[in-house]
Amino acid sequence: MTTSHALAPALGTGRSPFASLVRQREVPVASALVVLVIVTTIANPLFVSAQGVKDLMLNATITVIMAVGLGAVIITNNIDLSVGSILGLVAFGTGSVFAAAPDIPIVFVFAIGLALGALLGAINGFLVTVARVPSLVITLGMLYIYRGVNNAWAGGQQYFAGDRPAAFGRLSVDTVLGVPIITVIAIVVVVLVAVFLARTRPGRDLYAIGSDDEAARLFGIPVSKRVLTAFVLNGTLTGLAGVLYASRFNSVGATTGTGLELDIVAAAVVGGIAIFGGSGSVVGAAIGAVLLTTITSSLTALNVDKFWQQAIVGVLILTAILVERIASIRKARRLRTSEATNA
Amino acid sequence: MTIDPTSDGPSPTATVLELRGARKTFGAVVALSSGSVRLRAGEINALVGENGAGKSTMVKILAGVHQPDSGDFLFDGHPIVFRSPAESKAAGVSVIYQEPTLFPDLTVAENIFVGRQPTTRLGFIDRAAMRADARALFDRLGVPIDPDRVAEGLSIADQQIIEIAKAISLDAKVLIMDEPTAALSGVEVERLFGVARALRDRGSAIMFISHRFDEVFGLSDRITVMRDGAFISEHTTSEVSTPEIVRAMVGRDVDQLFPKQEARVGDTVVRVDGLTRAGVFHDVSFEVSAGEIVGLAGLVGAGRTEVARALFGIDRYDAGSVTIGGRRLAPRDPMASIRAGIGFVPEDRRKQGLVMDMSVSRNTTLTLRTTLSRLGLVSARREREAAADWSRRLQVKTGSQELPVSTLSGGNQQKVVLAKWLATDPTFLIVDEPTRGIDVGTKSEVHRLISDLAGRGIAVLMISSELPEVLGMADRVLVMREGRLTATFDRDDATPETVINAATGAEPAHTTTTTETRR
Amino acid sequence: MPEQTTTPSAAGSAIDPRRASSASRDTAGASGDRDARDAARRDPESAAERTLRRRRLLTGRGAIMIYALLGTLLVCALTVPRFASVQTTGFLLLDAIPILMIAMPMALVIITGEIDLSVASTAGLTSAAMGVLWAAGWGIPEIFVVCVLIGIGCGALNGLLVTAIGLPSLAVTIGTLALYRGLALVVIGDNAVADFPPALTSFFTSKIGATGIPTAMIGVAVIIAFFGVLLHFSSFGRTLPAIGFSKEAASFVGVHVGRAKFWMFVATGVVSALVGIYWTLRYSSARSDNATGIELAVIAAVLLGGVSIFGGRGSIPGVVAGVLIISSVSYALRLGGISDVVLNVVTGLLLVGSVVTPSLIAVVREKRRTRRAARDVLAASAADAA
Amino acid sequence: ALTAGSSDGDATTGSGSDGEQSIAFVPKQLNNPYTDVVLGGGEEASKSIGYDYSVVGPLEASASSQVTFINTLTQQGANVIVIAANDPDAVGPALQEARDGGAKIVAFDSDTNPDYRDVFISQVEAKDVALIQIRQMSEQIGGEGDIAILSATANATNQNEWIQYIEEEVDTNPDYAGINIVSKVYGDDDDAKSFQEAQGLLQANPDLKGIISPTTVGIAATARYLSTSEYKGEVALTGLGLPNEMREFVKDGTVTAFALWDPAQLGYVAAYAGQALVDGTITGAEGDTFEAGDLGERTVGADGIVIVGPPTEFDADNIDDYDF
Ligand SMILES: Nc1ncnc2c1ncn2[C@@H]1O[C@H](COP(=O)(O)OP(=O)(O)OP(=O)(O)O)[C@@H](O)[C@H]1O
Ligand SMILES: Nc1ncnc2c1ncn2[C@@H]1O[C@H](COP(=O)(O)OP(=O)(O)OP(=O)(O)O)[C@@H](O)[C@H]1O
Ligand SMILES: [Mg+2]
Ligand SMILES: [Mg+2]
Repeated sequence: MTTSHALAPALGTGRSPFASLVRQREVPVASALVVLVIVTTIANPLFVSAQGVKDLMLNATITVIMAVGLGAVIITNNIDLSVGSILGLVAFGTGSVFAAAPDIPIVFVFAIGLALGALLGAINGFLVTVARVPSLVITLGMLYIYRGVNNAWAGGQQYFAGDRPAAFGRLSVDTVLGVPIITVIAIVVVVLVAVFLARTRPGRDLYAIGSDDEAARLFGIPVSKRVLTAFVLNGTLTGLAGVLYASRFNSVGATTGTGLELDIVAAAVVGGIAIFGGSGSVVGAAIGAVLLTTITSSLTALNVDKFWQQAIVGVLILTAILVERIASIRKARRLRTSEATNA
Repeated sequence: MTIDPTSDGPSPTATVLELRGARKTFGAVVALSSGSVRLRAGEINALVGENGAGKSTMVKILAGVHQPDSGDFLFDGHPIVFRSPAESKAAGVSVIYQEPTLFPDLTVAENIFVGRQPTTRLGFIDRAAMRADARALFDRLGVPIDPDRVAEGLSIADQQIIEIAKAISLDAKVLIMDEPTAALSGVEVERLFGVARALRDRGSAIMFISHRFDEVFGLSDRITVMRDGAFISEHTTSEVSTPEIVRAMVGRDVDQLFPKQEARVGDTVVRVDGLTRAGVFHDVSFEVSAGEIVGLAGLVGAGRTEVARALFGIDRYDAGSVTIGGRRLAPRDPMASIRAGIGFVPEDRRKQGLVMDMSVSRNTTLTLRTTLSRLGLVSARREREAAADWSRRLQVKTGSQELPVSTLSGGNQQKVVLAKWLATDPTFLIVDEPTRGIDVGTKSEVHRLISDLAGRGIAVLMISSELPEVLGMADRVLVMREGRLTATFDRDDATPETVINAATGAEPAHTTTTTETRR
Repeated sequence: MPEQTTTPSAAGSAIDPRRASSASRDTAGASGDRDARDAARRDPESAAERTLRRRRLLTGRGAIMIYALLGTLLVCALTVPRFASVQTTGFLLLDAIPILMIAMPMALVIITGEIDLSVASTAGLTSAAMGVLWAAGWGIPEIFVVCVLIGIGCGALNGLLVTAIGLPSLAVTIGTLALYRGLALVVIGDNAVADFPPALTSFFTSKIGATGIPTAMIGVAVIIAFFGVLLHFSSFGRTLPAIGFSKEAASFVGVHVGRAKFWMFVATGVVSALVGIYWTLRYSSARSDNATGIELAVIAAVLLGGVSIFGGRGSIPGVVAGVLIISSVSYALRLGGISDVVLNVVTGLLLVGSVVTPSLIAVVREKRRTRRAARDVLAASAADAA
Repeated sequence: ALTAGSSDGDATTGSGSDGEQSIAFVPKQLNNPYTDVVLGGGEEASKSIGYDYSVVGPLEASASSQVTFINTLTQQGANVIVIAANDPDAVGPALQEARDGGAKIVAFDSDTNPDYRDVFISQVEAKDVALIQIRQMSEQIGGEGDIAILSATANATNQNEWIQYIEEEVDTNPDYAGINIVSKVYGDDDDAKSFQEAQGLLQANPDLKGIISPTTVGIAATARYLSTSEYKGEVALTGLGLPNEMREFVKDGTVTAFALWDPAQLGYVAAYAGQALVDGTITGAEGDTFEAGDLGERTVGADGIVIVGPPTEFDADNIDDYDF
C-alpha cells in the first residue's frame, strides 16, 4: 500500500549531481552573495580590487567564525545569545594577557582565548542541560552576566593595538595567496566544523537532537552530552573570534562585542539554518555571515544612502526566512503528493 | 491453560529478560500496578491486553525510558534497572516504540543508523556504505524505500517499516515490538513475520504486541495477557484459544461491557458529502441521525481522524461539503462548528483535549467561555458553578476543581473532556477513541454516557480502533480503508469478520456482497 | 442488554445536556432574586475548595513575585540612603515606564508561545516619525494618530508573517528588529527633533501632586489594567494560555489561534508605538536610536515575572512585579553609587536564578526519586534472584 | 603639568557627605579613553578645591541613557553636575530638575541646550578646531582633491558644529577651492564600526585623497585601517586624536599631523568653574571671571561659554613630548 515505490525520480532525490547540488540549502544564499558581488562590481569595479576583496574577507572573518559556532548550537534547537559578551570578554582577556606578558608566544594567547571561550560556553551548556531550562532564557541571562563581568574587569581600561606585539596585529594584515591569515583560520574552522557535523557520528547526533530531542533520547543518543558539546564548541569558536578581534581592531575594552548576538543569529538564519533546529549547515551559516557583512560594504560601495542600509539588511533577513519557508512547504507538498500517488 | 509466570514454561529455553510485579505511576495515574513478563531466548512472546492495559508502559520500562517504582527486574538472571534507553541498547535490547520516533529532518538511511553509522578507515561516516546497508535491510523486508529521502512526510506505514529496519539491524539479543503491524498491510506483515521468525531461530528473545488475534496466534510461541496494569496470565500459544484469551483480557463477557440502549433514530442531523483532502482521504460521504451512534472503524492510519478533523474545521478539505441541521457548515472554522452544535472529543487527550496546566474548572468551561461572560468578561462565580455542575453530573473524581487537570487519572481526564463538550449542548458529538487508555471501570461509564446521549437524541459519530467497542455501541458501522469509505454495516450485519475484511481489504468479494457504501 | 449494567435513571438525567444548558442559561439570564437565591443555594464551592483556591492564589508564582518585590523594596529602603523617598518613586517609575508598558503585551505574546524582538525598533520608528511630522508642522493629535497607526502596521506585519505564513516569530522579529530600526533611520536620518511644546514634554515628566508618582503612570495603569483584565478575566484571555500550551487543544475548542496571535502582535506594536511617543516626549528628543536595545530588558523582566518561555503560563501581576524588581534594584544600585556594571550582573543573576532554581530542584528531586526506586528494585530483584 | 594618569572611569561612590561639597562628572560614556583623560583633570582639580569627586554615567552613549544618572545625582543632592551631553535636549528636563534642587550645571566637551546649564567649558573656539583640521588636510593633500569626514555619532553636538565650520570654510575660502567633501560617515565612536566605515569610504570613493576624523576613536580606527592597507601613505588622515593612541601611526607614516587640546585641562577647568558657580564668584553671565587653579584666570564669554585654550598640533617632531 503506502510504501514508496520508485519514488526517487519523482522526488528528485536521484543521484544526478546537478539536481542534488541545486537542492542544497546553501544555494539560495550563495547565489544571493554572487549576485550582490556582481552587481556591486559592475557599479564600482574597485569592489573586487585586491584591497577590496581583502577587506571583504577580513570583515567577514570574525562573523563567519561566530556564525559557524552558533550554527552548531541552533542545529540542536538551542540558542546562545551571550556570544557578543563572550567575544568581549575574550578580546579584553587577550589584551590583558599581552599587557601582563608582552613576550608571551602568540600560540599561548590563542590557547588561553580558546580555553576561556570554551569555559564560558560550557557554563551556558551546563545550565541548559543540567537544569533543563530553555537556552533562550539562560543565555539571555548570561549575556548580562558576562557583560557585567567584562565591565567590572575592564572598567575604563582599554588596550590598544599598539600594546600588542606587531606580529599579532599582522595576522589580520598579512596574506597567504591574497587571503589574510585570519581568514585562512576562519576557512579552516568552517571546513573542520562542517566535516564534524556532516561526517562524524557525534556531529550527526546534533542534527538528530535538533530534529526531535525526545526521539533522540529514546534512541539512546546522549542528548545532554551532545548539547553541551555544541555549547562548548560555540564558546571555543567565539573565543577564537575574540582573539582575532583583538588582532584586527584597535581597541578592546568593556563594551567590545556589545549587541553582536542578533547579527550572528541573523547570519545563521540567513544561511539556511532552521531556527528550530535539525537542518541547515555551517557552510550555509558561513555564507550567510559573508552575505551580511558584504551587503554593508556593498551598499557603501554603491553609495546607497547609509540610512537605508539597516532597513535593507532587515528585508534581507525576512526574505531569507521566507524563501526557506516556501521551499520547505513545496518540499512537504511534493513529498505528500508523491506518497499519495504511490499509495 | 494458565501458567504461573514464575514457574518454568514448557520449553526449557533460557530466560533473558524478566520483569515481575512492576509498578509505575504518573502522578495520580497508575499505568502499571503489577506488570510481569518473561522473555526467553529463541521464543516469541506476544503481549496482549486492552487499550490502556499498560503494555507500552512495560515496554518503556524494559527499554529504560521509565524506571519502575517497584518490582523485580532481571536480565540474564542478574538484577538490573535500565536508567536510560542508551543503557538498554548497550545491553542488547532493541525496541520499536508504539509511536514512530523518527527524525523528520534526517534521511531514511540516517534514521536507521544514527549513532552507529558505518565509518571509513579515517573515522568519517561512509555515506555510500550506510546507503547500501539501508538498502540491504529494506530488501530483507521486501520494501523499496529510498534511503536518501528525508523522513518527513513519510506515511505511517513507511515510518513503521523504518522503525522495524532500525530495530532488526541491531541484531539484538532482545527485540521488543510495540504494535509494529498497526499500520501495515498483509504482505508487509508477512515479511516482518518472516524476519522475526528468522531472528528467533537464531536465538533472539522477541516480544510482540498486537491487537490482532490472527497475528498473535500466527506468530507467537507464548501469549502474555495483561489487564488494568497487571499481569493476568501466560499461555502457550498452541494450547489456548481466542475466546480464552479474550476472556482473560476483558475479565468478563464482552456483551456486558457495552450497555447499549435502544435508540429512537430520528431525522438526519449531519450530512457529509464527497469530502476529500488530497492524499489523505477521498470522497467520504455519510449521514448521522438524531439518536444514532455511528461507529467509524478502520486500521490506524486509515484516515478516520482526518475526516473528523476536516468535518469539524480543524483541517482544510479540498472538496465536498458538510451540512448540519440543513445548513452548510463553513470550512476551517471550529468556532462555527461549535455554534452549529458540534462537539468533538479528540483522540489525544493530553495534547488536544485538555490544557494540562489549567485547573479542572477552567478546562471544563473552556468551551463555555463566551456563554459565561458578559461584555467579554467571564464571571468567575458562574464559571465555578458550571464546572462544578458538570463535574458532578459526570462524576469526575478530583480533589478539587482548582487542581490542574494533569493530576487526574486518565478516565477522569476523559470525563472532563466529555463534560466540556456536553456543556455546549451539542446536537452532534464526535468522539475519537473515547476510551483509549482508560481503566475498565471508567470505560463502561463512558460507554454508558455516550449511549445515554444518543438516547436523548444526540447524533454521535464514534471513531474507535476497538472492534468490540464499535460493534457493541454502534447502530451503524462505517469502515474506512486507505482514506476511503469501504463499507457500511447495519448493527446486525456488523461482525468482527466483516468489519476487519472491509478495513484490511482482505476479502473484497465478501464485503461487496454484504454492503453498499451509502452516498 | 443485561439489566444491572444499564444506568440508573438518576445518573442518566444528571447528564441531560438540555437540562444542564437550561440551568446555565438560567444563571446566564438577566437578574431576579430567584437567581441570587439559586446561586446562593447552588454555589457549589465548599469552604475547603475556597481555602484551596485562596491558598493557590497566595502561593502562585505571581504572588511570590509580589513578595519578592516587597522584600526588595524593604531591603533597598533600609540599606540605601534616600531610597525611601517620594523622589525615588518618581524617577524610578519614569525609568520603568517603557519596560513596564511593553512587558504587558509581551507577556501575552510569550504566553501564546511566540516572542517579539522588534518592540524597541517599533518605538524607535514611531519616535522618528513623530519628529519628522512635528518638524513638518503637523498637529500633535494627528501625529499621535499616525504613531498608533505605525504601531498597528509594525505589529500587523509581524503578526502576518508569523500567523499567515507560519514563520517562527524569533526569526521574523529579528528581521523586523533590523527593518524597523532601519526605517527609523530612513525617516529621520541623523537629525534630532527637540522642539516639542514644553507644555507637552513637561507633562510627561510631571508628578501627581506630592505623591511623586509620574502623571503618565495613570495611562500606564490603564494599560496594565487592560492587559490584566484581558488575560485573567476575559473570555479571550482564557484562550491564550491554551494556545501556548497546545495549539491543537486551543483550536479544538474553537479558538482562532492565528487570529488571536495576530492581535497580540498588533497589541504589542501599538504599545511599542505608545512607548515611542512617551520616550520622545519624556526626553523631548525624537531620534532614530531612541529605545535601542530595550527588547532584551523587557523579555528579561517578563521571564523574571514568571512567564514561561514555552508559553502557556504567566500572570500580569507577576510581570509587573518582575519589571519593578529590576527597576528598583537598578535604581537603588545607582543611588548607592554602584556602577551599572554590577547592575548587568544582578539582572542576569536574577533571570538565571529565577528559572534555574525551581527547575534544578525539580530535576534533582526527580533524579533522587528514580534513583531510589531503581535501587529498591535492584535490591528486591537481587533478593529474589538469590 | 596637567597630565592624567590612567584613572579608571569607574564610578566612585560620592554621596556628598555632610558639609562637604560634591561634584559629579557625567561623561558621554564610561570606558572611553579620551573621557578618561578628561576625567583625570577633573579629579585633580576636584581634589585641590576639596570637593567630593565622583563619576557616573552610562555604558553606552545613547541620547537618553544619561538622564537616569542625572536623576540619581539630583536625589543625592550633588552640588555640581558636570556633563558632556550625548544629546543637547534629551538631558534638558532632568538637568532642570537638578537645578531646581540647587545643583549647578557645568557642561563640558559637548554642550547641552544653553537653557539647561550655567556654563559650557569648551575645548577651544569651535571654529579654531575646524580651521586647524581643514588647514592640515589641505597641506597634506596639496590643496586639492576629494576628502571625506568620519565622525562620531550623527547627533554629536560638537562634532556637528566643527563639521559645519569645515564645510563653510571649504565653500567660502578660495584657498580650498580645489577641495571637495564627497562623503560624511559616522563610526558612532565604536572602534569596529569606525574601522569599517573608513574602509567603506575608500572603496566607495576611489579618488579619495584624505579623511578628516574629528573624534579620537574615529581617527585611531581609521589610522589602523590605513596602516594595514595599501592606502597607507596614499590617503592623508587628520583630525582630533590622543597622542598616545596615534604615536604608532605618526611614526609609521600613516599620519603626518593631527590636533587636539589637552583634554585634562577641560576637566580641570570644569571643576573650577563648578566651584566658582557654587561660591557665587560667577553666574554664567558674559564677562564673569574665575581662577582656574594652575591654569590661571578664565573669562566667561558669550552664551556662557568658557574657552580652555588653543589646540595643539602634533606631528613626528613633537609627539613624544606629550603623554596623554
Ligand atoms: N507519561 C504518562 N503520563 C500519564 N499517564 C500515562 C503516561 N503514559 C501512560 N499513561 C497512562 O498509563 C496507562 C497505560 O498506558 P499504556 O500506553 O501503557 O497502555 P497500552 O496497553 O500500551 O495501550 P494501547 O493498546 O492503547 O497502546 C494509560 O491510562 C495511560 O493514559
Ligand atoms: N499533515 C499530514 N500530511 C500528510 N499526511 C498526513 C497528515 N496527517 C495525517 N496524514 C496521513 O493521513 C493518514 C491517516 O492518519 P491517521 O493515522 O490519523 O488516521 P486514523 O484513521 O485517524 O488513525 P487512528 O485514529 O487510528 O490513529 C495517514 O496515512 C497519515 O500518514
Ligand atoms: Mg501501547
Ligand atoms: Mg485517529
